[in-house]
Amino acid sequence: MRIGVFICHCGSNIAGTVDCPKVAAKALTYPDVVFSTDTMYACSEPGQDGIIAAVKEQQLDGVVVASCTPRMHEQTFRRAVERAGLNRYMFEMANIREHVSWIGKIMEDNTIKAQELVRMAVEKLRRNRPLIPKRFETVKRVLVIGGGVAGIQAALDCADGGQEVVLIEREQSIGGKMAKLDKTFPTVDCSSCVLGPKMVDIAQHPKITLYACAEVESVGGYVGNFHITIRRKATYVDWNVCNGCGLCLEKCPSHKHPDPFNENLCTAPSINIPFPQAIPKKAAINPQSCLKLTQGKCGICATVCPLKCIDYEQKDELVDVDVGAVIVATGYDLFDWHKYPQYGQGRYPDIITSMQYERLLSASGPTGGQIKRPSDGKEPKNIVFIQCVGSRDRSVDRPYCSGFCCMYTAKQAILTKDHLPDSQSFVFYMDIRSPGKLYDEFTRRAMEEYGAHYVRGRVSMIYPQDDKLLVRGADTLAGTQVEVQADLVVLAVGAEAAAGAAQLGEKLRVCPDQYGFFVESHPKLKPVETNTAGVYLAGACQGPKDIPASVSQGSAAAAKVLGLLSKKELESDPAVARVNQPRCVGCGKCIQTCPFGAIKEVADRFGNPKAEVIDTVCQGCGICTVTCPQGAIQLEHFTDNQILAEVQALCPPKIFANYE
Amino acid sequence: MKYITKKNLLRLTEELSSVYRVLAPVAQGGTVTFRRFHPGMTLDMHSRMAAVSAKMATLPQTESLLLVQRVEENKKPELTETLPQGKTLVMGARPCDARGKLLLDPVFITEKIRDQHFIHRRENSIFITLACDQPETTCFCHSVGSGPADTAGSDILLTLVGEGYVAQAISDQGQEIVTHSFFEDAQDRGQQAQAKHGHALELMGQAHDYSSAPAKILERFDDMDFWEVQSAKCISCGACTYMCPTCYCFNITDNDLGLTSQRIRTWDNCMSHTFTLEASGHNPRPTKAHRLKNRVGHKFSYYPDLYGGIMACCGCGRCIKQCPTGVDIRQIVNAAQEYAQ
Amino acid sequence: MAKIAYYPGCSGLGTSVEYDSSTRAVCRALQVDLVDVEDWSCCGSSPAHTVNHVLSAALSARNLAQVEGMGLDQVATPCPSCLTNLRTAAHKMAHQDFRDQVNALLDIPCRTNVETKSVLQVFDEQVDPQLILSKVVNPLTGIKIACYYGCIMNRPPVLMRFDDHENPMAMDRLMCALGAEVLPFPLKVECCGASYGIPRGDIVARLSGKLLDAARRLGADCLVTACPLCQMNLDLRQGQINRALGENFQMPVFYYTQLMGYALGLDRTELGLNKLCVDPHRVLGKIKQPVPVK
Amino acid sequence: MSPQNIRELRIVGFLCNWCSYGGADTAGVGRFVQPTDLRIIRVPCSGRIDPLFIVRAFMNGADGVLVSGCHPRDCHYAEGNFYARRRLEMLKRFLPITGIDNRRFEYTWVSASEGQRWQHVVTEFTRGIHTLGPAPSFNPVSETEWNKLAVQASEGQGCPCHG
Amino acid sequence: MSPLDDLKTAIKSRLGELDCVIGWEQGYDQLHATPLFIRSEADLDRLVIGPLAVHNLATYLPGLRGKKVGIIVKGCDSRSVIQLLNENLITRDDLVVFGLCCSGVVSHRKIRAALPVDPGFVEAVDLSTDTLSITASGQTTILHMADIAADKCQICQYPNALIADVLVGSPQESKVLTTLACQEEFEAKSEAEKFAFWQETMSRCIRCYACRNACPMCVCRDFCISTSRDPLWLGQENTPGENMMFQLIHVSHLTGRCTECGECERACPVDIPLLLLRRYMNKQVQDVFEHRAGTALEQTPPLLTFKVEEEGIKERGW
Repeated sequence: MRIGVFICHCGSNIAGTVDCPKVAAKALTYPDVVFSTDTMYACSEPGQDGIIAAVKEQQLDGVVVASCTPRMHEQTFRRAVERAGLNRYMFEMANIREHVSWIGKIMEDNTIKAQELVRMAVEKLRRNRPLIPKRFETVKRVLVIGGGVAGIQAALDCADGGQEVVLIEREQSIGGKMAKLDKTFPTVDCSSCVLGPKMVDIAQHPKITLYACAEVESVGGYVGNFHITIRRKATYVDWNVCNGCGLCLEKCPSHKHPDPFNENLCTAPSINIPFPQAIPKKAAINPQSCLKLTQGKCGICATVCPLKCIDYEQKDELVDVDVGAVIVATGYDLFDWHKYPQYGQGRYPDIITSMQYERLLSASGPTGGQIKRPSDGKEPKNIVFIQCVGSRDRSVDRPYCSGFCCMYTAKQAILTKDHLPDSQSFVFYMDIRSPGKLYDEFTRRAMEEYGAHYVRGRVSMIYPQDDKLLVRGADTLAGTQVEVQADLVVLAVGAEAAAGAAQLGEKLRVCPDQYGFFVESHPKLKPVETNTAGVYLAGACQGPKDIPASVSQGSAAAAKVLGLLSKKELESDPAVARVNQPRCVGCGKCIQTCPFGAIKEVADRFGNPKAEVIDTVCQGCGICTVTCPQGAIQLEHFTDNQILAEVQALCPPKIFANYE
Repeated sequence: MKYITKKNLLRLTEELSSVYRVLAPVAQGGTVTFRRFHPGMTLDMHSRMAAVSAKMATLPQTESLLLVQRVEENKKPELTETLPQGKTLVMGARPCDARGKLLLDPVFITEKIRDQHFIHRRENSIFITLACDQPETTCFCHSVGSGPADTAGSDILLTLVGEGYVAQAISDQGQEIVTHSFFEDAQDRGQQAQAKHGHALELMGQAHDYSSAPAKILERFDDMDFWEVQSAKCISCGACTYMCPTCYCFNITDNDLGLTSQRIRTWDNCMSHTFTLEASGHNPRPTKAHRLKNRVGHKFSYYPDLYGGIMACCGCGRCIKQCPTGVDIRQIVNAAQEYAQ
Repeated sequence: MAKIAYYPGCSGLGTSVEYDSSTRAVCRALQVDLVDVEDWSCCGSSPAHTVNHVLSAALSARNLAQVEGMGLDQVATPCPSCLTNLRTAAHKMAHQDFRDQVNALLDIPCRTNVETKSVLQVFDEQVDPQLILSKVVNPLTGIKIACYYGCIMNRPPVLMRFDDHENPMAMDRLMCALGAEVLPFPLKVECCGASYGIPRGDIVARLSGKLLDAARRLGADCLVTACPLCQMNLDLRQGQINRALGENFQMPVFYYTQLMGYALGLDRTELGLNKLCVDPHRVLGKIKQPVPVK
Repeated sequence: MSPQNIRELRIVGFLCNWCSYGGADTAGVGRFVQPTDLRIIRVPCSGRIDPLFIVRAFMNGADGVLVSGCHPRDCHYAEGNFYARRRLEMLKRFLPITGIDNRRFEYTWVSASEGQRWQHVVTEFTRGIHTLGPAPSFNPVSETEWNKLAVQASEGQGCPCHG
Repeated sequence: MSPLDDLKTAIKSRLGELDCVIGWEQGYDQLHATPLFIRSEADLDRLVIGPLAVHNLATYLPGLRGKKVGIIVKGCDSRSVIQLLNENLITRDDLVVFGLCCSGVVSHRKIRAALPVDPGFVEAVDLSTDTLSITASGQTTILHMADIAADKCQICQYPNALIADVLVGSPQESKVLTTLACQEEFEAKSEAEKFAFWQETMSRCIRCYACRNACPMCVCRDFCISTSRDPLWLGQENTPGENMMFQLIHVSHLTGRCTECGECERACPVDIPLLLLRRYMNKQVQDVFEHRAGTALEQTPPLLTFKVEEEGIKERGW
């Protein structure tokens, strides 16, 4: 074997504390190393060209680059050696930046360590062999989970790009949080006027299949070939027939149940269509409150329905779909502000959330767009907005900024003035975070043109006085305590991970971060990919986002999916397990432990049971390799011999001239 | 004939250990094996026959053949042949050990091939042998041309008489050693020794006649049913071959350790599946029946065919005694000899 | 019920003697077996810890050691100040270093295995509510009450570990059980001005005045407290407050044990109602007499 | 004492690619200074780590071995670290009977974001190994050692039960 | 009828449907038994059972896969059969188990140690319930069974076959003792002492692999990683380190699978106390997973499964 070694200076990032020429010189003494050099930036164009030239001139059949972490540039260099005519797996990296130069201060120690890491890489490379990916076809269909604005955008973009789309939504209608909003910042345009047409497009697009009231039951398969089972929850209405006429809603005698679409500010009938623009516009029965389903009596809706589509016997239904890629757009939930004792924990009806306020502002809301406070229906005069309720607060385990609360509070202050010209808004804030196109201008308008009184400080308590609420807080700029007599208090609640995200994450093998939001593949360079190939993220499920950011990410995820499915075939990573059949005794331990069902039992030509790996299903974890006592199943590129060679490079066995 | 007390024999062994690499039966953890002797150790010549034979005197379990080293200044690896150094003396071998040693000669020293490592050890080793005064139920040396007081391959033959040994020098080198002042004249103890030899042989009973074995075993060569029955209880381990004074098969392995590499020779084991495993994956001896057939056939048929009728067995019985499942090579050869068509 | 050591605190012997005597009477009636801490001394009260943490803790620890010496593992005190000091001492002494420093000052080392509770907590956690109900002879029907806990009864929560620190309910429940109408007093844990009574009467007037005002706006007939200092600020200084704020509050301020004793029909002299500065009789007169059972 | 004056000991790390290797990278990006003894072997998953790799490292003279994977439930391969936990725990418990001090082996979980935790783990583990000093070599290192071993063996007590 | 006669009758009735039945017969002398493969009624006459029938015959089963086999098992051996079944290495339908109620077997090593000179030339052996008398080289020695019983028998918890199509003999009680003094004594040694012990002991190992091949759970057999080059786990050189490494490979692969039959130690021609390692590992397995290999059908070996929350594992925080 002829190995070339390239030691990267990474400017002064490595060379600052590692003697790169010395490392390169030492590498020449390693077995099979025929060429070694140091280079300023191995990943730069001249750096890569240098590698390619050396491969050709020196007839190298393997390359070691000692530079940054392979998590950064392994792919870059693999492509480079491929351009030079080598197999991409005839390449190894030694991480002498993150693991050496950046964490050790002493040049001498670092240099020795770098030399040893290069030696390890050389020993591993000596045992590498070219690996050829298998090619497989993909299912040209996309699953989008979640019908909020991010999911809608992703579904439409995928469908417009020519792929079939299955969009599933847990609630009765798509639209998500945005459908509940009155106006959007910073343009103050009507939210449903912006979103509505897109929702209609979903319903009408020939390539989109929409399942509302549906959740992911199970996920099998792998990129290009996922097998999804969807649970369609019983709605007790035959949606194939229902035309959304709404007669049943009017006649339903049981309408005491809080209306979740209106944030429980009012009640809804037990058979309901959540809002006039709902997509699909179909009625569904709430089995918790329906008299027929809970007590067995009533049945009025079935009587009045002109199309006879009520079916009290309906059961959940499981639907199987095969898809090539999955976009997760499950959104977020609002922080439960009851964790704060100082806001009365629900004792005072006139303390509401920003989303409830949004419904009060909305013309389609419970008050028809009139701002009336819940306790007595009076129009408020003094309205206090409290920001950072469940954001940037370690005490409730929400140290992160939810990002959009500053903006929607400003919007609500502006709308308040529009609705009630005599009103006065007070905003308690910690900092104003308004980076975004026209955002800061917008908050300034709220203060300067609409006269919202911004107080920098937290609220320590709210208590009722007569029919008002006394809001006491600190004004940290004035250094005083302030008390405001409020008629209504609006809490700008932050975003948190959606309920059920963890369970969905387990099914999709997408990790949650410490707060429950899904983790992207790389925070900067792969913001919509996940560590599971073929699964992408869009919108606030990955972290709090406002509408334009969610829409952008929806489009970005769609672009990724379209790119993936535009290929006729996909390549599977050839670094998968491989069975050395003569060694296999057919005990099936590997089959038992494989988390992916990627190993099956086959019979050899004598009828003996043997294990066989399904290349495209195998994810390359190597659990099986450790399970197999005879080492018959080896994970390619991380074989026992390759890892043992690394161990032995670090801990060489003693050699004796005489064993007697 | 000379005589040496037990105490003086230990002192002699200690003295010799400064000149020779002395191998002697030493007790450890309930067993006795031949080990490198150092002053301070005690000899255990009698409690039992050493579990492992003295074969390692001429064919060690592991020996280095070559060393390959890379050094910083010079890119080219340096290659060194590692020939054995010094002389070896085996103290307290049994006659079967000494005879076993002789059976390796025709293999390692031929007209075409002269194994330098073996020859060096063979020419630089001395065997001080202890005649057996009591056979074991597994012993059959008298059936393979040897006996409890066989002198073949020995330089000195010791016979336990009273609290010491009668020493009979066999070779010139042996003669030189018995001139040491620790030795006294044997006087009439010589006769007592002779009587002991006779008594031991008598206890062994009638010797078995193996002369028909080579042909009879060959007759069974293709009869795998026969071998499957014979090998049924064999578990394919290497206890028999590693204990055996006459098994000489070896393996050569290159240990690629990167900066330093080594070529070593180690005992191989014909009971192992890997013994004749070919690079293609094919194995001409895929089952334990094939392999046991080879072992028995080699000792009692193929070897005698090649080397003038001598069995490649010294009758020490270690393979029987140490076999975890009691496979008895005598029974297998008998079965072949007595096989009725 | 097991015996509980009783730490009256210095106020109990002086300004709040009626709190002490009514507490003892109610406990007796509810079969809470109090035993006075032998040879008790000052808890360190409010100011000691501002000077020296170890000495302050030692004052309390001495009392805890006394309780240990009595073979008891619980001590109850009516006074939230005492409660704070005793619990703080034990809390800090959980750290070995601190405990060693404190014990070095004591004749008898304190092992800190005594738990200090407020008498209110004992009533809330250890007395069967049915027992209280069964003992009520004069239900407080007809009066509206605002329960005022003071700022330190339940705070800091990590130290007190009792009731909701922002919206405590123990006293509310108790008064409810006695038949009174308990109003949702929003300023239950607000500061009354505390020790500013002497140096800065204006602060007490403002803060306590706000409490009285909130109670009056709610329509309360009286305030009920569990703290000698709060009671003093609200009751003794009510005239000063009226003068400073130009108000005319006539709001009786009871210790909750006084109202308990009243409801349980205990000896009026033990309840010390005559010790209150704002005459309570107008309010007590509003209590509807129970209709005799035929 | 400055680190140059302490001879480095041989510490081998086995890190899963997805979490702990990333955590070590994060520590590097954060410039969290660590002792230089550790050499990291990158494996796809802690489930790929055969306890025998660790045994092999010890038999070849490693002074310490540190294994780190994703936190339980966070495995990129869903279950790898659950298997790893069982395997590694058994190794950790088994080592004492062989005479290898099991403080020389630790396994832990570090996520890709826990750069500071990684620094802490490496620093503490390295300090622990330095406290224990160099590990004894199973094979004798010199002719004299061989001889000594032979003499000791002849005097060796064997199994406590059987002489 | 004696248990042996019962057994013979039972085997006779099943022999017709089986390729062979594995039992024991007398070996090269009266003190040693050897495995017997019964293929005919004539072979059956040679069958022996009792304290000299030491071998765990389950070792042969994986090699006879595909054949219909009968096997005679002691209580301890039956655990190996169960474990092999649980690991899908043998087929229950192809197996007829003749179970014994066993009162213990001898340790030949202990017999040797109990005699002044190795009993090489055994002339006669006489067995009674409690004693074994050996005449060797003209001298007769009477040994008490209690003194020469195998270690495993002194702490035997499963004297009666746990799986059997036919069970012969009267059931025996399990032993009160559950730990061996020698084991505890060894475990109590310092790490340095244990290290030195293994260094010394492994210096006499000749790596014949008798321990491995005698082990009923070593099912890799011809494909053991100790003799392969891919993967290359073990050097061929005979050094204490490589010898120890092999033992550690063996123990590692037996984690949660070892049925503690003791065949490894019994097979060792140079008397290495290998069970010190295996018993210790088994104890750890039991402590952490409450698992004893081969004591129940349908058990999953603990390393082939996991729990999300491991009650038995206390993770060390940093």
